[in-house]
Amino acid sequence: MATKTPEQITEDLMRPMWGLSGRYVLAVAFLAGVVVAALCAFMWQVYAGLGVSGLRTPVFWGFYITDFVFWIGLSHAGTLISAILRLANATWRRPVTRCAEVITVFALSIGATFPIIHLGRPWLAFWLFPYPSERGLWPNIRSPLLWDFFAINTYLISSVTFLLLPMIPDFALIRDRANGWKQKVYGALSLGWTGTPRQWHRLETAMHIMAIAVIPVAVSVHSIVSWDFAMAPVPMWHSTIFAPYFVAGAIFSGIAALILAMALLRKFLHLEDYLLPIHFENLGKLLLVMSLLWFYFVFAERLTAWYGNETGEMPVFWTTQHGTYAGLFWLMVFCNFLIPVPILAIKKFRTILGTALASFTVVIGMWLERFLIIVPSLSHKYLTYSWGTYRPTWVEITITAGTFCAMALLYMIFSKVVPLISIWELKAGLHAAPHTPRVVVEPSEAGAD
Amino acid sequence: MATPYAIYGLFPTPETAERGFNALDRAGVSPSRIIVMASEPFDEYAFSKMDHATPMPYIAALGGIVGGVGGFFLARLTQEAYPIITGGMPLLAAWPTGIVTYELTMLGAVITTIVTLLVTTKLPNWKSKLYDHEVSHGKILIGVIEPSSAMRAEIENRLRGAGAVKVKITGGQS
Amino acid sequence: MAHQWGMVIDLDRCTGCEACVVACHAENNISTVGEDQARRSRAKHWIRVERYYEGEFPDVQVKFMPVLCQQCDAAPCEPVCPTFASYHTSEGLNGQIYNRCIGTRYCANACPYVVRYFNFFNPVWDKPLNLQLNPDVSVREVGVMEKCTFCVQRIKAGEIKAEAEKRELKDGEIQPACVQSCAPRAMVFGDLNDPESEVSRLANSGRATKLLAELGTRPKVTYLQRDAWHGHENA
Amino acid sequence: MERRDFLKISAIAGATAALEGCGNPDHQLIRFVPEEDLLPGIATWKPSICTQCPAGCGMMVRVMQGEAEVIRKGQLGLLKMGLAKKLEGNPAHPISQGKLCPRGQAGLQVTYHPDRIKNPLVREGARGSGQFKEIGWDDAIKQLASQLSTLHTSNPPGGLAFVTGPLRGQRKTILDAFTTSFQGSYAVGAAFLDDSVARAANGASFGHAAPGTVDLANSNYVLSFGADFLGTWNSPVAQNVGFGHMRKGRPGMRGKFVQFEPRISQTGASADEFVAVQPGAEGVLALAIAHVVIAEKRKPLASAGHAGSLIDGWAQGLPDYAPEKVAAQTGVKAETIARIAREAASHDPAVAIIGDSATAQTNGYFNALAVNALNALLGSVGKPGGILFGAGLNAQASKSGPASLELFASQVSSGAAPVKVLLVYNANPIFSAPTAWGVRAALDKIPFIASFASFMDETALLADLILPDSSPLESWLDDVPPSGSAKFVMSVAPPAMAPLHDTRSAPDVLLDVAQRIGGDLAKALPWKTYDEAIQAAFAALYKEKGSKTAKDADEFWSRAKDQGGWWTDEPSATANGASGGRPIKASAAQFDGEASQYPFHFLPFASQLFYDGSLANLPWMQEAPDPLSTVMWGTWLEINPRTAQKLNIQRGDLVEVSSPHGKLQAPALIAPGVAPDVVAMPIGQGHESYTRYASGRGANPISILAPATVEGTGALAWAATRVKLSAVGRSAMILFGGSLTEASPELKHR
Repeated sequence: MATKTPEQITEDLMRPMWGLSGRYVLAVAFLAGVVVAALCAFMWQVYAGLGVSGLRTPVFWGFYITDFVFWIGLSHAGTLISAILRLANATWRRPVTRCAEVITVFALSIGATFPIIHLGRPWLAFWLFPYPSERGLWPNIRSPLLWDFFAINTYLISSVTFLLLPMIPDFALIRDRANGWKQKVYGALSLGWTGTPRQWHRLETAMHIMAIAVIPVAVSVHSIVSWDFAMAPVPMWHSTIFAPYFVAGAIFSGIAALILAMALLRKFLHLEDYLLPIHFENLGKLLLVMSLLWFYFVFAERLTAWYGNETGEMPVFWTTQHGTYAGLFWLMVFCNFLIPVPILAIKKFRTILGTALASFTVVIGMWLERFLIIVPSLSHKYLTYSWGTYRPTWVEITITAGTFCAMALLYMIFSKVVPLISIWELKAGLHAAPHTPRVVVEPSEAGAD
Repeated sequence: MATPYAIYGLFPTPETAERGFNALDRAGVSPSRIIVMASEPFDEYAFSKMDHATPMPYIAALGGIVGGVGGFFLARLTQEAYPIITGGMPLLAAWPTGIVTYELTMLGAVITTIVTLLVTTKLPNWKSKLYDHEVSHGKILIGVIEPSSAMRAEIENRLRGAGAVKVKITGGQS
Repeated sequence: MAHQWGMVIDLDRCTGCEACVVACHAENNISTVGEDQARRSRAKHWIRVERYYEGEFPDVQVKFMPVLCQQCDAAPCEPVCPTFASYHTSEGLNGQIYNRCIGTRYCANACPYVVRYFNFFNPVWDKPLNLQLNPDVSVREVGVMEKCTFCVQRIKAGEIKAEAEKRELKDGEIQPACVQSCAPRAMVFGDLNDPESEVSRLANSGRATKLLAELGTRPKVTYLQRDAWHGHENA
Repeated sequence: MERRDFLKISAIAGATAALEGCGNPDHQLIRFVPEEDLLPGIATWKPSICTQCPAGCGMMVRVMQGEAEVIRKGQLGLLKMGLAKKLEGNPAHPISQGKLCPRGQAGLQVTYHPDRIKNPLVREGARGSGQFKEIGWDDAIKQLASQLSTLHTSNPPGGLAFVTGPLRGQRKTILDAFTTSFQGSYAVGAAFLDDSVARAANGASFGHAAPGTVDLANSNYVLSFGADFLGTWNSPVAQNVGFGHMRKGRPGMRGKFVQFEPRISQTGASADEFVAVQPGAEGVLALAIAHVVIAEKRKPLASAGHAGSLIDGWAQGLPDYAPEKVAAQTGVKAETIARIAREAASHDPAVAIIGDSATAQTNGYFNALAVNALNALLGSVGKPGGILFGAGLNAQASKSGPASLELFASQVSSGAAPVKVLLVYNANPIFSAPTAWGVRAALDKIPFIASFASFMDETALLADLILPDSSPLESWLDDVPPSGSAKFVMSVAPPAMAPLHDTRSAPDVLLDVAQRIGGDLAKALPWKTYDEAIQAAFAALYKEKGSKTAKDADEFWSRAKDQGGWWTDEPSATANGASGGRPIKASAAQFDGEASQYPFHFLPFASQLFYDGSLANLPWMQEAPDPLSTVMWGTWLEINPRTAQKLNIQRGDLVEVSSPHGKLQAPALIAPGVAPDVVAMPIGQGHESYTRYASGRGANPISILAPATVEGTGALAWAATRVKLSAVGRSAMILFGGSLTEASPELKHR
């Protein structure tokens, strides 16, 4: 890559934006199809009633809230990671940050729709917003759902800007290469960026502040998501470990998603020269650490429950150990620990393929984890008489599938709109580390006058 | 407004740009009149050292405080607006209020940061202005706005001398 | 001093006859959901008679326990509702305001007693079964949570009547449908703030226990445990 | 009147016609002029009588103004009318004492049922094809009248037959008049929950041919032999009230309740001590207890009096019934028997109850006599806390006692009874009789069948003419309940609301027919309408008993109407007038089917919600979870866990139950409360035709019962059948509670 001139870099990284391949169109069509199907399923649910889902007494939360937690968790890929790497000033971050931040923005937007999808009366969702309403009633600040509202709100705004700010210079690049309507559009998007030192300095400072701000926000978001559960006196929910447990899990699944996305981009956008094995290697190590951390949390949680041996909690515990949900539980342990750890621990497996594979299982495993946190507890509350069970219907499955496709679709469309690797940052990374002032010899000066 | 009257040279590399910058400097052009444009931040070069200092972090912190105070009162007033029966417990729930306050603090900080950025960089500004597409093709633009007609020729020479591949004059009389 | 409505259920009297269940359906316009929905365990019984077997035949014991909303003083369902649909009334009831409910079902998850029931579909009454509906109780639409109200419509009617007649409410004057229907008189309803009321007396008697007391929800429904027979010695 | 109505209606119709096109279908309907003026939103409580089971509870009906779609003079329209909104017990009524069981409260849905027969129907297609044509009341009544008058002129003995539910009050008077005038007969339609055995036994033992009232409230020790007295037996509401009082109503005194049965019934669930007894051994067990009491001289042998003398070997102190001797036969340990005997004898007043399966064995009559003797020995007959017989009841002892359905069927089939016209009233014999009785074949031999059914049930399907009865809430009601209270009770209730549909009260129709036939029948039934008949009965009652409050018959009548009847304390009769009858030897219960081939006792039981199946059409009853199984909208077969394990049957497996007389399929419920050699199944489901809510749901255990009868009575011995089981597949059973049962690993590990 060092062999490439800045000009080549710009060309390479912009290439994916020009032209549409048949494969691309086909893929977009398929994904769009599934998304539309999901929309129809949701419309049907709104029309007929939530009864078309598999929800029932006493399992009032199922796939939808699982998806909610899963996507919010996934969103920790980008902003958090890129922020950490920025602050740590890890030079290898440069090609990674943007694809990471994109994941955040999309995963977060998708996740944020689920609290509305799962409502019994979604057309009244706006009652959750704090505004002086004709009902003379503000929302209940005591409800963790309100905390969610504020946290996700803040997180979404910060991560969107966190993604957009460093794009402005690249928009300018595109503006100067494009013509016709594209030129106009990108002209507008670039806000008239010219690239004066003042603009560069301010941008960098802003990014620095954002990076500092966004990390605690991300942490708070997933803590609050965990409190949606931990605040309720439900067996195995009412636990202090939940917040860190969820945050760790979120970062875990986030990194996995990032690796997966990068592997795919590398393949389909031919970014072999920019997304290098070293990136997967490093992220792989990070994933390994998180996998171990995740297992540590699960172990701690299970151990405390088992040792505590509370009559209320044990049925939930046992149903996940060798009861109704044992199969899913052990599958989760496989996906999140037994498979990824060896792959990531052994150097010669820590290849691009290897890390991608591990990440894939982790993504599945983490979805299962969220499901296993929610459903077994709800179906085994204190009074054995009212125990129940839960099976999703086609509606929930379609909507869930739809969101995965929506993620892919948004990503593909985005890849046509913006270079998925920050061009200027990459270029800036080329020349030697900053703050080593250069002395430029000026022969012409010598012979002046 | 039309493009301002200016002379500038386009330099192929940061090194040449640096020379051009120093040359203008030596020619006694006041730094405030010198303009620099590049498609990447050349932090390590003198020509991009200008306008470095900024109070942005402090403004952001201030914004955070404002947001926090706003958050606290939002949480507080909404609870007082509909006083529920708490069975002897305080009407204001401390922890939730804290959470809302925290989130809005961060939001305040983020938003002020963005605003400050836009204001201090005079963005967005779509009006036609001094700019050259060559910049985004890797060239570095070094020039002078509103040079006195006396200086004009000398500036041109110095820019060329420093290694500008092209020297242009825009706007105004020529 | 405001009333604090409470109930006592004597498990030594309860015979599990289900009269309370049907009385509740009739009084509160609870729709029957039909076979298919019942199979999906969406049947709505604001009060249910829980049955627990103990031991092996022939030494089997069966215990009945009617479970309805416990009208907790520290109700887990209330703080979690983002729209104040479930909230605490001045008379100590866990109110449920159907119009405010947007159907997050958070309250139902938080409730350890599983006594909140959700309208997964709009209720239907095959004509002319709709004529049986009680005009004093609103019908709940799809997407809304519903639960036992201690027959608040009867409480209000009683209070209004007493006020109109310029007198205090008499103990036992107000009876929710379930209490009214209970033939062995296992259920007693009344004001816990009135130390003289039968419900207060029983709630402080020896066999009094609270359901899942360890959760600290402070229920206003008290269960009197099943008693043992103590004959006299000369047996 | 007609004309004025017409004018008003047309005027309003015109007005509404002007309002039409608003899309709301209600606007297409004309509005009738309200017949009653009610304040909207104001509830009035009217007395009525519960007819969901024969207990005869008095109830109050909450009536409020509402708007109903009704047909008046063949015209569909909207009518502002009083509508029944809720049923509660009548606090003044001695039996219900302000309470009402779940079945009673669901009576509301009988009136508002969507599948009610809304107007008279005459058969069009082949019998049983279900093809009927709507006709007007005049034609309908003409048809019935002509059928009957032709029969009346020829009048062959037994040409007219009724199949009815339990009959009391003036309804009975009317039917008696018909049967005497036609030399006809009638049979009880319900083979199940028929108390004829108890009546016969009480008649023999105490001289009171009545079920008797158990004074639980004052009892100190209750021995119940199979009687589901808190569920469906006798007068459940009264007994529940009494039970609550026995348990906790008397400070410092809590009665003990021991239940002897092969399967824990809902009543057994509330027992202090449940004792598993071999099916059919209840009588022997009772006598074993008596043996101990006598042997230990806790009660004088002689105190049993005539009831004791009916038991062979009583005078000798029942030597054959020593606990050790009968332990094996009864399946109860000798020491348990002895302990219970001592407890019972030392805790006066103690009372023994027998009912349900204990009297539905082939030796049920012996069992009943044995328990009667025990009662007499314990000195509880006619005493507070014991078993009481109201004296006034003998007045109701029927002249022509009802024949058993089996006898009726066999006589019709054999031609011994040349029935030309059959009237079915309040009964569904096809459903409630074992297939082996051949009721279906018998009905096919009858040329003309008229039914008063409100719903198209299995029997109504076979009718040639259906004259739909108004619902109880829409009719005049009267009743003289035989038990449930020590008082003499005669209930009366005016209609709580106007009829919703074009229906008429059956007794009114019969009176009308009687007038049309004329002759002695018309003389015997001089009343135009049923309320006149009831008023006459109350006038007679006033003459007979007088009244402290009412100054004349009219005031007596109006007071009775207002409070739902009239009741007075009777000196509760003790055992008297009973004489004759030879001492009866213990007879072992006979079971149909070889034990080797059919290893399990088949124990059908009355469902707490469907009673004998007649309430399966009510959605409230279908969706209310059964107290023990928590099953909704279906049926089940109770199997002991160990048995199920042996047969490798899981919960929810579809099990085929075959008796020598047929087979059925039902989902298995692993129930800890049933004996290993017994399988139990509720009655109520398995209707071929009984409205949208019950048709084709589950299976009917009665259908496979053996045609065994209780020795000494014609009653069906419905607990005397043996069956074999085989799992034939899976099936969906809807459980409301414990949807994960004790079998789940979650509980194993607790």
